[in-house]
Amino acid sequence: MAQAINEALDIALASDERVVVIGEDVGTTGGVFRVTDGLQQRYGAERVVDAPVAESGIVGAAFGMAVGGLRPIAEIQFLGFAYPAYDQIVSHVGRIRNRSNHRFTAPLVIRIPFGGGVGAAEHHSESSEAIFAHTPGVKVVVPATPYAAKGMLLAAVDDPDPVVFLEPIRMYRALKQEVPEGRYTLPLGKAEVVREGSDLVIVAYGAMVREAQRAADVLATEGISAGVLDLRSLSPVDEDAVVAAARRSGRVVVVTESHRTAGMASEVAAVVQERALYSLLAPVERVTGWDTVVPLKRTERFYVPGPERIAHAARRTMEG
Amino acid sequence: MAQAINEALDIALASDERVVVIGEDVGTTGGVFRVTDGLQQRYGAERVVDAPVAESGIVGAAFGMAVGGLRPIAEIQFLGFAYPAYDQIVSHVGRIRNRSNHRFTAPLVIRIPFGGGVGAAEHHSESSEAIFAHTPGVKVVVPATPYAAKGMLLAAVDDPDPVVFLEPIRMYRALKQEVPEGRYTLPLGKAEVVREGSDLVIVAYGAMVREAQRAADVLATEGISAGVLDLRSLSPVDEDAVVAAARRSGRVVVVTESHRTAGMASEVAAVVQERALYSLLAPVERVTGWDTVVPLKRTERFYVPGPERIAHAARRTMEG
Amino acid sequence: MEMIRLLDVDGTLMGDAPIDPEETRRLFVAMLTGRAYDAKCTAMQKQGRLATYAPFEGQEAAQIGSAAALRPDDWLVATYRDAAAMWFQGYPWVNLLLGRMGDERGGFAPEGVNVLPSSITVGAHLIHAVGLGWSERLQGSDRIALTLFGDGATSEGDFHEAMNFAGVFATPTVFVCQNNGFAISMPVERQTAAEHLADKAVGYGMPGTLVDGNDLFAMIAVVGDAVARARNGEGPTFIEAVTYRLGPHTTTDDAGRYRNDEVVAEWRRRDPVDRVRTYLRAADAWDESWESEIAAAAAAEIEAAVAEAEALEPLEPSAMFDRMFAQPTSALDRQRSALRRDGALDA
Amino acid sequence: MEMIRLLDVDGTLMGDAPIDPEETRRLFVAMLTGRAYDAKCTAMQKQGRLATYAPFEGQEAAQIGSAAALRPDDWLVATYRDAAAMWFQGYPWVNLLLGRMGDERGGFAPEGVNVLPSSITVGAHLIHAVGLGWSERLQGSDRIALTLFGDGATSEGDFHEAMNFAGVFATPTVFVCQNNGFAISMPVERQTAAEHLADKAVGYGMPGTLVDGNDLFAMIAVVGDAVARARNGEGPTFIEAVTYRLGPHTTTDDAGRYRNDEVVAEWRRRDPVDRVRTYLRAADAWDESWESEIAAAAAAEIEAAVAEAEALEPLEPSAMFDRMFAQPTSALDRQRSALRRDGALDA
Ligand SMILES: Cc1ncc(C[n+]2csc(CCOP(=O)(O)OP(=O)(O)O)c2C)c(N)n1
Ligand SMILES: Cc1ncc(C[n+]2csc(CCOP(=O)(O)OP(=O)(O)O)c2C)c(N)n1
Ligand SMILES: [Mg+2]
Ligand SMILES: [Mg+2]
Repeated sequence: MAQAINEALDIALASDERVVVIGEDVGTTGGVFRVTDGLQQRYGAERVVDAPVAESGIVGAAFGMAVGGLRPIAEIQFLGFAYPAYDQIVSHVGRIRNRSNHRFTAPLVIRIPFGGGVGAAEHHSESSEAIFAHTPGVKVVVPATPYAAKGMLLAAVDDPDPVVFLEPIRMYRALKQEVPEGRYTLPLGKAEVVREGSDLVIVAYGAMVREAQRAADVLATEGISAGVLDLRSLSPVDEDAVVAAARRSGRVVVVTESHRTAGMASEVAAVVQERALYSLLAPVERVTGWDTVVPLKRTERFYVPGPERIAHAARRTMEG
Repeated sequence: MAQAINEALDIALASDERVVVIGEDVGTTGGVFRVTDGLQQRYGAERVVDAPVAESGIVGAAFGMAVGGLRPIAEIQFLGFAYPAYDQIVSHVGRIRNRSNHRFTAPLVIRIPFGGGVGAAEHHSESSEAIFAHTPGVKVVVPATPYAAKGMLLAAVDDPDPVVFLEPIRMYRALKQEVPEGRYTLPLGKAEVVREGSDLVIVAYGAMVREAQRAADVLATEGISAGVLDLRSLSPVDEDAVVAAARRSGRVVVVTESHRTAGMASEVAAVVQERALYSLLAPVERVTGWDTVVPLKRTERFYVPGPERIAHAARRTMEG
Repeated sequence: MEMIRLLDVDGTLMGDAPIDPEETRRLFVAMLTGRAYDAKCTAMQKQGRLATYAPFEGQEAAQIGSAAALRPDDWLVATYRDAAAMWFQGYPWVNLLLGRMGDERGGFAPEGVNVLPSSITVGAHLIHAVGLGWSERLQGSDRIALTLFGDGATSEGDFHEAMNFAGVFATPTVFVCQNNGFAISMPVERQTAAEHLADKAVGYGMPGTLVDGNDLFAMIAVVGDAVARARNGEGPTFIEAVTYRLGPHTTTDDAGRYRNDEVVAEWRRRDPVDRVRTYLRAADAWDESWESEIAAAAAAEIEAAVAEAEALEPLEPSAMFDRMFAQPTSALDRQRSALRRDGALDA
Repeated sequence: MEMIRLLDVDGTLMGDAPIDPEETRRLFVAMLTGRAYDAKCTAMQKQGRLATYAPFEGQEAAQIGSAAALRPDDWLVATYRDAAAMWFQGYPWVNLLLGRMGDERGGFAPEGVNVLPSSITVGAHLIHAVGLGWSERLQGSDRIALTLFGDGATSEGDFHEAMNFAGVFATPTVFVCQNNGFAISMPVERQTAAEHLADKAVGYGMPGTLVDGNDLFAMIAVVGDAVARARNGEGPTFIEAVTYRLGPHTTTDDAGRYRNDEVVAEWRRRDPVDRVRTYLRAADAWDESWESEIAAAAAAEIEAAVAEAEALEPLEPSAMFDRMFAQPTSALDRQRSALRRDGALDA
């Protein structure tokens, strides 16, 4: 996926003079995940900008650039370090259009690697995307595959409004997938059915989509047909797709590694019961990270959902 | 309520040397809402500290004081200005116990006025409590009455862990209620049944409790018996109380002025369908603020839920 | 550090005037017009016709002096207290009034006016001016961005990050801090241990200037130099304009709780408008009748704006959903229907 | 601004030594022990026995010199790269190792050791040191708080707010910035337009000192003075210790991408440990056999800590719920049951 994102950034920089990349270590080193590798060499330090360690400054400056007519793509090194920039995002990035009644807009993209499963140090496994989904005025999307990453990032750059683009760290080097050459875009705000299933649907996004598919494989061996819906967009949630999937089977498992309380799983469960209550054969099962700090390497696997936990929840819905 | 909170602060300062109050304009002027009125005069500028305009600094310094053995009560002037302090809260205040495996703790209280309905300027009507409820390691509570405010604040000061104490701005001068003299505490983490009802239950908190009661009055005139449950605690949510209320009537309306997506209403709906699905006679109705910036004075009333919107949702559950 | 002053408190000129009498008269009119707006708003707020209002009386020279140094197409990024500067840079009175009335339509500045709606979050907007100036440079324009903020803003982390970025990337940004003595109730002496706010500039490798903010001429000279530096690609400048907020923090503030009247009276003697009047009179460029003329014109201008704002058709509630994105999201469309269905019931 | 140096690069003493040979030998041992730990961790990480590791080779004088100026009960608030300083102030090697192994039990410093677990968020911890020192003063103690951070941290807004609070409230805080040349790949020259990071102090009304961070004596003298000022209630001090990170940012970093070996080689010639050795040798307080002795002892000490850490019984997964609050909330108890029920399935 890192490669696909790099391609998207390359295409964006090449095709639009207004595109600027800014973040910590994005230039000389090509980013701590090498996602911006080679871009500064190709497009120069004026357009691929190494910024001081100041997240609020990075987002705030990118915001100003966007209002001024550029198309900045800001990178925050890890989601755990995005909090200092949260005020800029909630108070200004997501509001300038409203505040100026459309006179000024902030078409910027904020790229943020997120999520656990790699045994990283504290703050490096955050999955607090619900906070951004709860923030008015910004779209929040999460690719699960290289293909989606490239198409969604190019769509995000084209979008006339701010987009928070969350990149699952675990998937950067996972999934060697053929990605179409050149430019293509995928619609923002739409979920994707990645697997059909008649007994139940597993709703997931980001790195959890792969876990959901693994769970579906396990379930298949038991004769349980589980579909998988990749949300792709957390704000807005593609309610129609979620509700349609829920109605089809009447059983829903929603998976996220974010904390449980007021997380994305709660939103999906709320939507399903709101619009598909009478089709439900069992409660929507929330498989989530816990309301704890993400544990460090030695016990992290007890926090991040995996196939068995998902399958177990799925089996419960079958009993319902 | 402002008076009740002032009393609680007075009692806390008087009874415990370790209690310190710090915030913007909390001293000389007694706070923009006069909640800390007279305290600096009584306890001195060393214990009731006027801080520079720096929210991260206020919370970070209070955090250090708490780790150092004090019992700081930090005030953020408005919830809309708490975002610069969010990194300190999520990255340190809520984590030091986990990070140090209980060696260090941060028993501080962060008081924050919040909510709309008073036609305030931008940023002064925020209701983003879900973000704090989604934050591990901090308890989040909201009083709806002067009585609750005093007892819960004193409990928060006694609590060995950090508490975010949200004060509904609309209620500061509303409800002239007799409050017991002297010290008393109310348990944190417990919801309160404020009105019994056999047909449905309205779950609310903060200023919305009063709106829920008004809605219940309206419904009563139509022969609909609506109970009202005051959540009081957003983290943790008193699930047992919510589920019990849901089971009793099978109909639930949950009210919040926070944004809809991934907000507190979604959490309550998710819990209800999870644990009381088979008792539900209708979908849990979410009556919320919208996923927009809180509108300014001229159209704010179309954003903040009121009795009629709540009653209307309640009637829908009766049809279900 | 020495404070730059060109017009003495008693109005006598020290050194050369940076502008001629004609231009001085034009700016005098502007200051008077700003003051008329300020008085009107305070009055309207008392009548309940405006929400909370933040008066700028006493800061007219700092604001008009800053805006006067700009080119019409330069960016201005200012606060809730900077109506005079915003207006002088092209932001109409009616827009400013609508904002105060709680009507989002006020936020729409006319095309070509590069003034952001006033920023309420203390400190956060400085970096916006950095990004705006930066974007102009990358687009090959020589527009610059000037940001106005208060003494209180210098305590925020965002002040630091904005100053540092401006220094590191040498952006065409002019930072004008109106040190008006207070952040609500906090006197500036208790906001920092530094002798002057201007002392902070060296930590960012940029020039820091201390100027009498109640001296129109000094403001024009100092801000003018900073704007020229920025436009010539010589980078940012930090300016501490020492002034004083004669009124309360806002119409809901009781300044009596944290300052005594003698100090206020002393500052009234340093009034920025009186100072220019005295100068003009001495230069035979002022007389009673002219002032009453322009005062009447100013009053009429403000009244017209008020009438226009109050005559505007009601704001469509569902516009709140349209203001969020170029195209409302599916979530917002659903919520709009919900509002249609029952949201208006409480209205 | 002039850089304070007492031991020249070649080890010759300029001026008076702040400590006697015996104490110098003790600190030399400490620096060697730190270096042994550093080498061991880098090796273990390659073997997959540790998660990412952040080497501090080259910064031993800055870290030991800072910690040596503290009283055993003073507070130390440091970063992921400051293991040597933390250990010297009483934080056991085994705790530091456990943290790197991804085991939260490492965070529990022994009672009486006032060292916070290392802070990973750049810049955020400085204000904690301000609050800690402040709390000591309010409790009538003369303990002070010293915080270590890097050049990169000076770009964060939290640096600014911490420095400002320390200045305004004159807290007993010592700010020691280890300017090791880089914030990951960002050279310090591109992090600020100021000539020196120490230039930032004046903006906060506190003394700022520039010191050779590879000079143990200079560190002890300069930090010692700052600690004394803090303890005497004279307020905070900012110290820029100029040093160099000889290793990569972390074990996953490829420093070759952003710096060339000549510069690194040049800095190796300014090695802080060699400098003290040369000095001791000249003072007849060093010989080959003694160094091999202490080197062996250091190695043994580290090996023992590694053995202890690796021998620790497995970490109970459900402890994650217990670590959040004094008493787990109802939500955490429910989640613990869910983990019991099926959470372990993927383990
Ligand atoms: C981030 C933030 N914190 C707190 C506030 C509340 N507040 C509004 S104005 C103000 C004081 C600002 O003082 P200063 O910067 O000197 O500007 P002035 O009001 O004097 O023009 C404060 C604390 C705010 N608007 N934003
Ligand atoms: C708030 C925050 N932003 C970004 C990071 C990622 N990061 C880790 S270390 C580092 C560089 C810090 O440089 P410096 O302060 O000089 O310390 P050094 O690593 O050189 O010791 C960065 C950007 C972080 N840990 N925290
Ligand atoms: Mg001010
Ligand atoms: Mg460094």
